[in-house]
Amino acid sequence: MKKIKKILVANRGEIAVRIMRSCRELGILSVAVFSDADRTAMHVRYADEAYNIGTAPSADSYLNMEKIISTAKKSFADAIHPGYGFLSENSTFAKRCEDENIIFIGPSPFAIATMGDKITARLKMIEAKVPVVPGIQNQFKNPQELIEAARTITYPIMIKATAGGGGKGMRLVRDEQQLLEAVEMAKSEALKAFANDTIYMEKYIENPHHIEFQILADKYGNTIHLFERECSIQRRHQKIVEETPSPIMTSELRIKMGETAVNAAKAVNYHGAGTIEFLVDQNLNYYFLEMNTRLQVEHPITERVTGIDLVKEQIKIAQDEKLDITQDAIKQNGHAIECRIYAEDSDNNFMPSPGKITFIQEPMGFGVRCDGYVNKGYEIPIHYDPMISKLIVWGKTRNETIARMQRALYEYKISGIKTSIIFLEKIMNTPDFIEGKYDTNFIEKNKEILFAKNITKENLEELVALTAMLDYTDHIHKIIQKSKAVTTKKSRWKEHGRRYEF
Amino acid sequence: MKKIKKILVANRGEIAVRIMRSCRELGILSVAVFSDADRTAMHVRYADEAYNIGTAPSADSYLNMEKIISTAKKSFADAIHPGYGFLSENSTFAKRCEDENIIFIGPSPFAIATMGDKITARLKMIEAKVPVVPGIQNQFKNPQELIEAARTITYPIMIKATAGGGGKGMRLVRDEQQLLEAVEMAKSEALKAFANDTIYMEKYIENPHHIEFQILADKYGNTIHLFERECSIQRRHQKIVEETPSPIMTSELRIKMGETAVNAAKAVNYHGAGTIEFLVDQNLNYYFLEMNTRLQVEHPITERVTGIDLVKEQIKIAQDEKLDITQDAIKQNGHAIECRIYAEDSDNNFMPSPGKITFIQEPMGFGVRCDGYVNKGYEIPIHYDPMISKLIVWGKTRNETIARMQRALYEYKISGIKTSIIFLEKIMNTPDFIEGKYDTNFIEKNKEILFAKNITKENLEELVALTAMLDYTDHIHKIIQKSKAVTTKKSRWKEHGRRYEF
Amino acid sequence: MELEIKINNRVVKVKLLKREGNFVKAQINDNIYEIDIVKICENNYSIIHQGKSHVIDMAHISNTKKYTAATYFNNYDIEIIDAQAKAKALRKANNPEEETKIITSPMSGNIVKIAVSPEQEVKIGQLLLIVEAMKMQTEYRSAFNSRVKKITVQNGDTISAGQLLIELY
Amino acid sequence: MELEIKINNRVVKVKLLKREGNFVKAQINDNIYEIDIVKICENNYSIIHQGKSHVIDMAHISNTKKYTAATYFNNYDIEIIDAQAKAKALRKANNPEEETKIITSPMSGNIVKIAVSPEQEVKIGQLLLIVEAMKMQTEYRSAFNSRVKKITVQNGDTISAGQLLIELY
Repeated sequence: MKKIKKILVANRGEIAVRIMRSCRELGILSVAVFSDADRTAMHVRYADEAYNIGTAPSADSYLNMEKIISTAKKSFADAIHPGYGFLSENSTFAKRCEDENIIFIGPSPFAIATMGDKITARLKMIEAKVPVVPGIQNQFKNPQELIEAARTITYPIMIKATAGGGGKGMRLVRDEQQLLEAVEMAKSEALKAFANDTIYMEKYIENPHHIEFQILADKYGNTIHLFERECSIQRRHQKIVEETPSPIMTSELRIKMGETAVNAAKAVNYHGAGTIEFLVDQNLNYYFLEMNTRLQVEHPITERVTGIDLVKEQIKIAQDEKLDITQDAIKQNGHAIECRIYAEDSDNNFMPSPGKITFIQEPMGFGVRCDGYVNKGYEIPIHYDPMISKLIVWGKTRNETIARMQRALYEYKISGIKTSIIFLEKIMNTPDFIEGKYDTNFIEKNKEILFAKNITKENLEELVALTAMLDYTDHIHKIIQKSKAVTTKKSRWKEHGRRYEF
Repeated sequence: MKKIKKILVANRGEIAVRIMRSCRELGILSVAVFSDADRTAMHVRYADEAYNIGTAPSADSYLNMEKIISTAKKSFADAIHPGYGFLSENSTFAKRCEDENIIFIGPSPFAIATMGDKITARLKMIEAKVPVVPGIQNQFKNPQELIEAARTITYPIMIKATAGGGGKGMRLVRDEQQLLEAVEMAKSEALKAFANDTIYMEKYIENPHHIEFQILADKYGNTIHLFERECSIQRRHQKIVEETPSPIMTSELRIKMGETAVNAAKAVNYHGAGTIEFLVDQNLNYYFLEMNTRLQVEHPITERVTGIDLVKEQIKIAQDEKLDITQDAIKQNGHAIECRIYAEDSDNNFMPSPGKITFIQEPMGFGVRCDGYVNKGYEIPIHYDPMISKLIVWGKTRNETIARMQRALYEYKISGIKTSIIFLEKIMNTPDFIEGKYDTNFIEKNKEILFAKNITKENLEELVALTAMLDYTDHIHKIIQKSKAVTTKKSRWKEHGRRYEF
Repeated sequence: MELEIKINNRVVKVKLLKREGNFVKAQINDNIYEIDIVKICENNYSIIHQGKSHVIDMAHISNTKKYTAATYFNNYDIEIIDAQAKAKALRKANNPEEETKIITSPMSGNIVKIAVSPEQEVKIGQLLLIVEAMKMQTEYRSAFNSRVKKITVQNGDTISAGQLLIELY
Repeated sequence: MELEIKINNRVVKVKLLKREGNFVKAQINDNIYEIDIVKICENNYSIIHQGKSHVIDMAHISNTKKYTAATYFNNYDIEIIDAQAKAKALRKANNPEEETKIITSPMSGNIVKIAVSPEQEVKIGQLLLIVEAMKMQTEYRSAFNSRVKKITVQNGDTISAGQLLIELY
């Protein structure tokens, strides 16, 4: 059994910081890597050591395997944690680590490769008697083959990148006319994101639930699941709100799906933390969608209801420890919801909103966890993911959790950029969400509520105008003052009692 | 059954904000009151409404009953939450609320008065067969009576204010020579803090554990306890670290003390949230110390292991609801520790350190709750308590909790004032604490570790000197620049690539 | 002291009547306001008005006359209207198409594709270029039937918010 | 460029050799340092030195030449020593008692008791006055056998940190 002493975190943003937190709690040193765009980022400051690995574009830095491996060697890191995204599901990278005698904190290159290629994964799952969505797993050689394959599945059809994840390289096609253009777009995105433009197509299940199971497995064949996460609320095929337990889950279905998830993981001799994603239709039939062979963005809601620190478990498994948790000992305690805070304009087709944070106030108090990485003055780079933080809230009941999330979102203030906070508040106030009656069609179905223009309370608008005037005149006043006396130090606002008459 | 719609919070600081958070989760409007010194404080901004109630000294504002009651009426608040400190254990105030038909969120005036007067409380407890510390409950008419009473108890003796709490009005006396001066000091402090200078004396139990039980009782006689809190780590007779479960607690003792605590509460027909404090000696004998008829500073550790929001329970009880929790249904889930962040100089006899916060970074992540109220730019008033925040950490085991607390304290940065953060880090690294072998003598016993001069790591000192030089020269440089061009907006630090040669 | 302020799509006249320490009396259109206002830190104001507590965040965008303001419940776009702004608005009103036939970037990002060339005819809805930011590609399409006058960026360029990309005739 | 800097009880000579963007080369006493330093926000610096990441907080106290600095593990008192500071130190060295026989307040607070009167004899350890701040009373006692020269505060006064309270002969 090896004891890991230093971990290089091959990632950035909130997940890099989150991993380093667990390292620190385990007494393990952490090494940050950063691109030119990230010198001032929090993970660089949080780590014990930090090394520049290249220019801003990911391909030159966070996806640069050789640079990352040489940095691990230079800093004497004995393990690499890939986080999610970037190299986390790259079997070549996992193999390179193995070859260099660096522990890759994740599953084997075989498991990554098998599950990472959607076509191989489907075959493996069918073999293991795990239900899958009807679809075509061939590699398509020409447009005609594509069109014919689509006809046999019947529309609507979902085009997916075999190396995909996070909604990239995905396109919904409702009729044959859209097919070729959609495939081209999906391929182009997939190539950019995963350096692999192979795609496949599946029957599109109308308005399913998107429910996933968290898996933990050690290297001795012990495999357990940590219950489900309901991830049906998505915009642009990307999750924005997740919760556990799922409002539609029954005890019987949970046991059945949990067993299926464990079998799916065992089919590839999985070890580490992983997630089996399922589509669940209106009749509670479920289908294997994919396995994410890494930590999931929404892992904290599972941590909160089970009490288990998943990053610590990943590290313990990586250093050949046996799982010390049994399936029976894990309980779902209370309810947890995660809201993802994106730097984006929800009212404008969720367009990204990079820029400089001029003010930030993060929510706190009982039952609130906020995993972010931006601070006042931080300039969010255009090069990476728009997710700037995750707000995870726990309550004894689902109702208490929703009320607490509303409270936490009320407290959360970020200015200088547009964020999803107000949109998330609207989701939390949507009757369908409050009643737990929603599926992946939620945003479309509730668009009138979610994209309604905000209604100004009372005469708040005029108070805002007055504040703007005061700020503006004080600003002008300050410039004038400065030109008179350079060394003046007093803040205009602190001179209580100073009199102005107009 | 009345439904509370609006609550006036007759307090300030972190506890006012904490109460308002639960109000918001319950859909109840909150009203803040503030002194002249607190216009910029967080509770004023967090509340739905805010009213000035007087000048900075507490006697004129936060202790001004009539002003607070008239503000409640003016704002149509149907209830008042007193928090802790200030008017929270003032039976006259509770009675005034009752008379004015405003719900006082706390126990009856009778329960407050009975438990608030230490002498009456002792008699009541003896009657209810609750074990008490040997002591004298007479009111002392003259010095001679005092000296003789002390002789019958035998030294060491603890002098306490009958109306006391929070360590104020307390003095330890080891021999007769110190007695009269100590009594005078205790009286003076008690008068200031509680407007009541009655004192009493007790046998001082050498190095006891200070363990308390959280009580919840509704108005229908249902009384439960929410387990213990270990509060033995104190400086200046004030708690600084609390944890639950207590490292010395056994299942049998927990059941016994829990039953005693419930009986103590029932003896005064208690309703609401309250705390029974016990002294526990080296042989696990326990004695009733006092009852705090209010929310306790350290209530969040109980919230964390039981999942119960105590402020919500207080409000539900106050509006005549029945407890919906039974004793059997409550479980202690994992372990929680609270560290109190004081604005004080731990290396200089814990002298208060008021001043302006120039930078603050609060800890976050899994298992961390930070209940504070200060922000960057906030000037901590000299008039009120030096506690500026509470850091509450949870883990599956005590060891994980300590490691997580160390990590959270590492993340916690406050500058501009001195705080207890570094002192708390030292406590978390003291072998006695880590092994759970400590009592109220902990700080004295470990003073060599706790008050050791910090050892500078590596050549960090020289890096700090270099940073100071750069900051200083840039500052000078900026002043010169400003005098040249007033409207220059670029920050010197953002001009990457600008070249300086010396 | 008096100023016109545009808030979202509405213009209000704000007249400061009195200012003494935190206390401000002002007239906004026909309403009189007496408020207690303090600046908590850069951008962040606490206001008490008739007992109600409000927090208003007031962040500059691009220049000192434009703000985005946020309360706990809403966002506002604000512009201070001075003589210069009035003149600009007037010019725009007289010549409505002057400023609309240019394509500017609403956000910073990288140009990943330019789908037209100078002098090319374009139709409403036709793809002009694709910008990538934060791993998302956004397509900019023409709002006019027109012709490309000038393309001011190249493939691979990093652009900032508000930057001119394409001019149409 | 060269400066003397007092850090805790030690004085170091800092010589800037080169500065280019984030990169700084400097000599401190006999050691050469090459660091990557950026200011994250007011007070807060991130430094990378030989791969190690440090965060240093650099807060001014009372004037621009004095700082309290904090790293994650330690606090430091810092003073920039220029000609003025050197002269002051020299004067103090020549006349060691000059500045020690005054009682100043280490913190702000309220005077709740003055226990001595002008010209009164005081002994070492004798109570001079009591200051209250944040609900805690602190007793100031004499460090000398001396006599009270002047009391510059009154009962009930609000005092600030560093304020002169009592002078002794």
